[in-house]
Amino acid sequence: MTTIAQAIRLALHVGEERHGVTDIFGEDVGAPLGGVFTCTQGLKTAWNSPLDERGIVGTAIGLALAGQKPVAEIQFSDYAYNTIDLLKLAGAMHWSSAGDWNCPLVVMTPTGAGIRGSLYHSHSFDATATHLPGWRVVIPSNPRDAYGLMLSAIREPNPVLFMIPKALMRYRGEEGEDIPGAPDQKTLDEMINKPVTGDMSQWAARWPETPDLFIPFGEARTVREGRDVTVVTYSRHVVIAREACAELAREGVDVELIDLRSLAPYDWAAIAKSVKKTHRVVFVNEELDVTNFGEHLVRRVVDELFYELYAPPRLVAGAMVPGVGLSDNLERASVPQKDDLVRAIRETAKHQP
Amino acid sequence: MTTIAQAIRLALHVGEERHGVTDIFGEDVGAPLGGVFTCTQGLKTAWNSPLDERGIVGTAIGLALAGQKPVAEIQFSDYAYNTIDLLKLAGAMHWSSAGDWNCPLVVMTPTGAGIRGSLYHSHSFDATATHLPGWRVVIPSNPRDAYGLMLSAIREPNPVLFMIPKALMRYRGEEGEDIPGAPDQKTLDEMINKPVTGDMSQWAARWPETPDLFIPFGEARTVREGRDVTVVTYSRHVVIAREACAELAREGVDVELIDLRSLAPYDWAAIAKSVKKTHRVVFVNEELDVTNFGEHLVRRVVDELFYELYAPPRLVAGAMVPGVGLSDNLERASVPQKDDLVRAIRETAKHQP
Amino acid sequence: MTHSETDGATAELPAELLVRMHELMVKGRVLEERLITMWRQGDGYFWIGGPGEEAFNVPLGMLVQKGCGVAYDYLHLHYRSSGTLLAMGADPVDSLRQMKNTARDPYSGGRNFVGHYSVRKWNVVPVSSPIEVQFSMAPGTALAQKRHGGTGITIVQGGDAGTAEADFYAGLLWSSRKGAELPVLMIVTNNQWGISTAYDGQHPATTRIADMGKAFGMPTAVIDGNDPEVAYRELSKAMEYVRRERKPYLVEAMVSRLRGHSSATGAAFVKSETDCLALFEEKLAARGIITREGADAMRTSFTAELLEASKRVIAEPQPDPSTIWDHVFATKNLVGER
Amino acid sequence: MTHSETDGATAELPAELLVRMHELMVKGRVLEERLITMWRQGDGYFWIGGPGEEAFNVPLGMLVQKGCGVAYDYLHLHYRSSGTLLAMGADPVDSLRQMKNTARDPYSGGRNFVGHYSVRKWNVVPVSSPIEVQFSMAPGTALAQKRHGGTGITIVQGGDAGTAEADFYAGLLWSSRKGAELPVLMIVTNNQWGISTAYDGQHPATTRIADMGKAFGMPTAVIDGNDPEVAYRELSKAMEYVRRERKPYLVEAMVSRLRGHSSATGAAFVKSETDCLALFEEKLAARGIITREGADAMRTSFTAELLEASKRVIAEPQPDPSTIWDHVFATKNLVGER
Ligand SMILES: Cc1ncc(C[n+]2csc(CCOP(=O)(O)OP(=O)(O)O)c2C)c(N)n1
Ligand SMILES: Cc1ncc(C[n+]2csc(CCOP(=O)(O)OP(=O)(O)O)c2C)c(N)n1
Ligand SMILES: [Mg+2]
Ligand SMILES: [Mg+2]
Repeated sequence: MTTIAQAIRLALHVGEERHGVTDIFGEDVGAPLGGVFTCTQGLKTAWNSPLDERGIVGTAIGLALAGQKPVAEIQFSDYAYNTIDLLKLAGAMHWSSAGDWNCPLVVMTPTGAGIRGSLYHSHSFDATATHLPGWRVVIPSNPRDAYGLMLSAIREPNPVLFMIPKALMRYRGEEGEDIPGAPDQKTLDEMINKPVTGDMSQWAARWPETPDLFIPFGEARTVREGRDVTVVTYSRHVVIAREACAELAREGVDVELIDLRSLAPYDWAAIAKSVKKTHRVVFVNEELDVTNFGEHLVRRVVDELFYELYAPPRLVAGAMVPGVGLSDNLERASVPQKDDLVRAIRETAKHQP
Repeated sequence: MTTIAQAIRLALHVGEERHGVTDIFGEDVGAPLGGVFTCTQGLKTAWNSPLDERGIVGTAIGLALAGQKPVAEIQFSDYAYNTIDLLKLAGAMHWSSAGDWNCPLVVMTPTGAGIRGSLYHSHSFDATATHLPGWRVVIPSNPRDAYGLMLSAIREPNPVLFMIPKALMRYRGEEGEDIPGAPDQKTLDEMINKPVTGDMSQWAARWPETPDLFIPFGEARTVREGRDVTVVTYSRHVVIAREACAELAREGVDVELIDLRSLAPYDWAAIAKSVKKTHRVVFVNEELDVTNFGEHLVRRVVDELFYELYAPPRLVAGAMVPGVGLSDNLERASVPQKDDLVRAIRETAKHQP
Repeated sequence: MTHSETDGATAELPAELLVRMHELMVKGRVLEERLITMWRQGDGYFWIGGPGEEAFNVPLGMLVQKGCGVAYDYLHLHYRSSGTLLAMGADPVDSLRQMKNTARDPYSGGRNFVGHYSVRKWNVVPVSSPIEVQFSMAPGTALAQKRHGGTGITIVQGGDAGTAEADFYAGLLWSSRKGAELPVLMIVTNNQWGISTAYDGQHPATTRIADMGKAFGMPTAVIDGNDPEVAYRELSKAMEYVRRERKPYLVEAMVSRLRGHSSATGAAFVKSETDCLALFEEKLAARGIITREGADAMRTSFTAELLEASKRVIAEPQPDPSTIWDHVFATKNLVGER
Repeated sequence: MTHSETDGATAELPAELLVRMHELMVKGRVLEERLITMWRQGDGYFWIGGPGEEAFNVPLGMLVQKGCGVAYDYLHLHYRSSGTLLAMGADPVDSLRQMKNTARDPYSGGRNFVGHYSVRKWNVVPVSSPIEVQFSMAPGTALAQKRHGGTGITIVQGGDAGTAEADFYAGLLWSSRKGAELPVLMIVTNNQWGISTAYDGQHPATTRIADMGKAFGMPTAVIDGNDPEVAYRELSKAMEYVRRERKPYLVEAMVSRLRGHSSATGAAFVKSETDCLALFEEKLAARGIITREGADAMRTSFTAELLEASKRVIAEPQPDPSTIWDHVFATKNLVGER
């Protein structure tokens, strides 16, 4: 059983060995730490950058233009907001040059709340990310997807934003959500986790063989089939929604749960198919409540499936306040909790044709 | 008859004289140019800053915290994307200090397409702006609103983003859209427009008396009453929508046109009242099509007025591509034109209960 | 070395000042230790703070021209500034409140991490987590002060790694424009680390951070921030210049990071770093200004006091969930008030 | 003055090089004049370009190690670089196409303003309007080149006012990290203006832009960019250093802005500025290398050529509206190709 952090580490290793990754860099990404969430421990091309997000993105663009394959990290998505112009620039490179250049960089960044990270380690970035033309945007909810989406990101000729749910860094996933053929938990930990005590200056990872698994962008995953309501979410809310579904099942509400995984492109076909079946849909994410990517999905449902709907499509999202407060009380009041999902789904399920 | 650029200049003058404005600054904002769109000509507190948007926003925050009243300009909203972290910081100042500090700055910035400004003088900023908690966000469509909203912005204790539709800088508005008591066009031009030839180093504006007109934030304006379809828009699309309405009126489609003016807060009561009357609504703006503020409005309509609707609420927005191309063909294909509005409204009007 | 290093060893300050300084340093240290213990015991989610910077931050706080509004100093600090705040007169119990994110935390109402001070009545601008943004804001308060006249200045402080951020550059440039120079005291507390990343390899080989000031024509100093006498004297000198000339000055102070970066890296005591407090106590004892026993007794009593206080704080209510909606918007202007 | 100014007067270059340089400068000037005329006549919405920078930009283009990929020089330019591109061999007609935003504009397909070049086969990175971002990207291409070895370098250029942007600082810092220095030639073309804003008052009183390089330990030069012989020699020297040492170098070149900022400010000829082309022609004529008549004839013939070309370009089709959807995403990797 692999954690999401380990899955990313393994994918980056495979990226270095087999798919041309030349630079994995950012603040504290190289030795000795290997990333504040250990995602980059032991990787041969990992290096520590200056504390400068603009320089990180700028240098990644330059590396990409020079035919390298950089994976740049922004330590927390909360600290990417001074680089939006550069992200836009990367997304415009192919288009503005009328197809002359492309800009194949990967930016990875931990995102979202759930770890009592207070104002600046709880931001969601999906609204900003999905408003960046020219970018692929993905966000896995389990180790298998983290691995397979990262490998696809590495091979992608366009800029990819790879977001990692902070709260799921150590999440090992459910049945079927592990990397095919990954060693058992204990073995893997011994092989690739850098021990936290002792002199580790000579430590090196022993990498297991893991396969080339490419999860295509724009393909959602149906986590649970159901008949009454469609729930479309991603990131850590897949895990939360799963619990909500179990609870609702006991009440007789049968939910179909879709993990989008990829936000740009997103799997409209999967959403449409499910909504045509259940006629009711709830979108869930933890971004701020105004100008939210989930609102785009609501709009598209209304645009294309209005006469299929038995209930107004809903979005459950984060509170439109300047930050997520540190106190547990505040965090829980600011981002959707299981009970919020249960309530919204239950209420949507009640609507009849 | 006042232009929007003149209306802003007059409001800033009144702000300096009567409402405590201490600093009007930004790139080329001071003498000799007085702003690339002349909005700041002749103002006594106007000064030229370094070419550094981050420094402009940062300094404005500092000035505000020190009890000054800064109006900072970002020369084009296209160049604000490296300051989003600072804008967020300003919006969080009151909240993060639990009410200890407030941060009363005004940021003004020309925005939108319509002047063949190519990739970097055509961006819309509404999606980003409406996703900034703690900010007031306004965008006038005529001289009177520009004047009255700027005066409100100056008196506001919270950060205000004042967007100016680039394409309407020289627009003089329709009947009733002028500053009350403003001199006639020729007199005003002579008084406050800096002549473009000759040695102007000694030039000074002669300021007319203009009143304290405070247009409250969050109050929309019904530009045209109608029975069949509600159209909610703002900025230059008010002008375009007005033409579309006239055209549709000839076909017998009676449109109610609402100019939002203020995006945060926005006038939900006005929208709801109109939609309850017409049962059909089209939102229009020129921002990118994905994660767009208009989608928030669609969602809210669906959330609260679903069973009032005779037709799916629609959004007409800009193409989700990396920029607005320079060629007229490209600009017209990228941002909504009158014909696009007419088509969307006509189609919406057809839906029957 | 391109800089004139200051030799602090020579300057002796009046004994009562040294005693006061020592007491504040002890209080600062004990406060941080209490905070770390609270974190260890689960009474707080995260710790970050200033152990190892007391010898610099305490003198800084003592020298502040304290008050509200443009006649006084503005402080744009970062998350290691407890010594400065204590020296200004902050109640350490309030830091315990922020650590435990209680409703009564006066700095953020249970919203922000410990060390994120906000004290409008003393011109302490809200400390925020994003590194270095304070350097972009500092020219704004300084401009207001320059306009006002008088002797109030803007003090802005950040770490060494953070100087790589654009905002450090903005602070330098906006403070030193010809004819528009601003009264800003820029401070870099250089502990040679940014989390796990060493200074070495992230900066130029032959120059140092203070040299940046030279490129902008401002006076600079590189000082031993582990010696409070040096810090006091050098800060006095720098402040006097900024207060009088109304122009910027850049101080790079070499300091220690005695508990690692934060609780995220364990917060264990780092023996290899210079402990400014131990050093100072030795020096004062050798000079006969304090005794070992006296110092220990003070430490013990303050430790006990804060332990008791922490018990009370832990029992305080957490903020109500509904308070997330409080203070999103101000209903009136506060910053114009005096 | 803290910098050693270079005295260009002494260096004489081979006559054939001077003749070639002169021809390119004339072509550059005539091209810009044609573009301005097109704008005046409504055949283009906006003009911006490099009249007044030919004496610097032409030598730069001549000295480029031209090609595709890490073995060759990468160019991160701004919107006044027509002289450089012409010297590298660009077809001026393509600039007319971009001016008229025709479908055949090879640099952007009718999408971008004139002067916004993009030539992947020559490592010319797309010029983009936001000031100074090229300085943040430059370390990336340079890092790839350092890794590759050889003599390819990264050349990055921007204006004086633009150095206030954070990205200039990022370029300096990321190029000069100890042990990780990068082969970057940083160039500031200082025309003393940013649109309407004078240099004076926006920069420190006693230092200049090139001094920034000193704070990062890199060699710097302040040169007379109005003299192509000086520019050629100084650029050769700087490039040689960067190619060999694989370390950064900062050149501040004083240039003119002969047509104001852009069409937005009228694009009229500014008589008070030094005209590098007129100066060079006088010098070459005095040395007997060219004649006044020969120069005029060349100018006339090139002017006629471009007038004819512009007529053809104006008749070219505009891009189809549907092309806005082209090239949003690449379907394969292009940048790895050689
Ligand atoms: C903009 C931004 N990027 C990254 C971080 C994460 N971070 C917190 S502290 C830190 C290191 C700061 O080092 P330095 O400036 O030297 O200060 P020190 O902690 O050593 O006092 C980093 C990278 C942050 N808070 N803000
Ligand atoms: C980030 C950004 N801010 C503002 C502008 C608007 N603008 C275009 S050119 C210019 C002045 C540039 O001056 P300088 O860097 O000296 O270059 P010059 O035009 O003088 O060659 C400005 C402010 C821009 N293009 N990009
Ligand atoms: Mg440090
Ligand atoms: Mg210039």
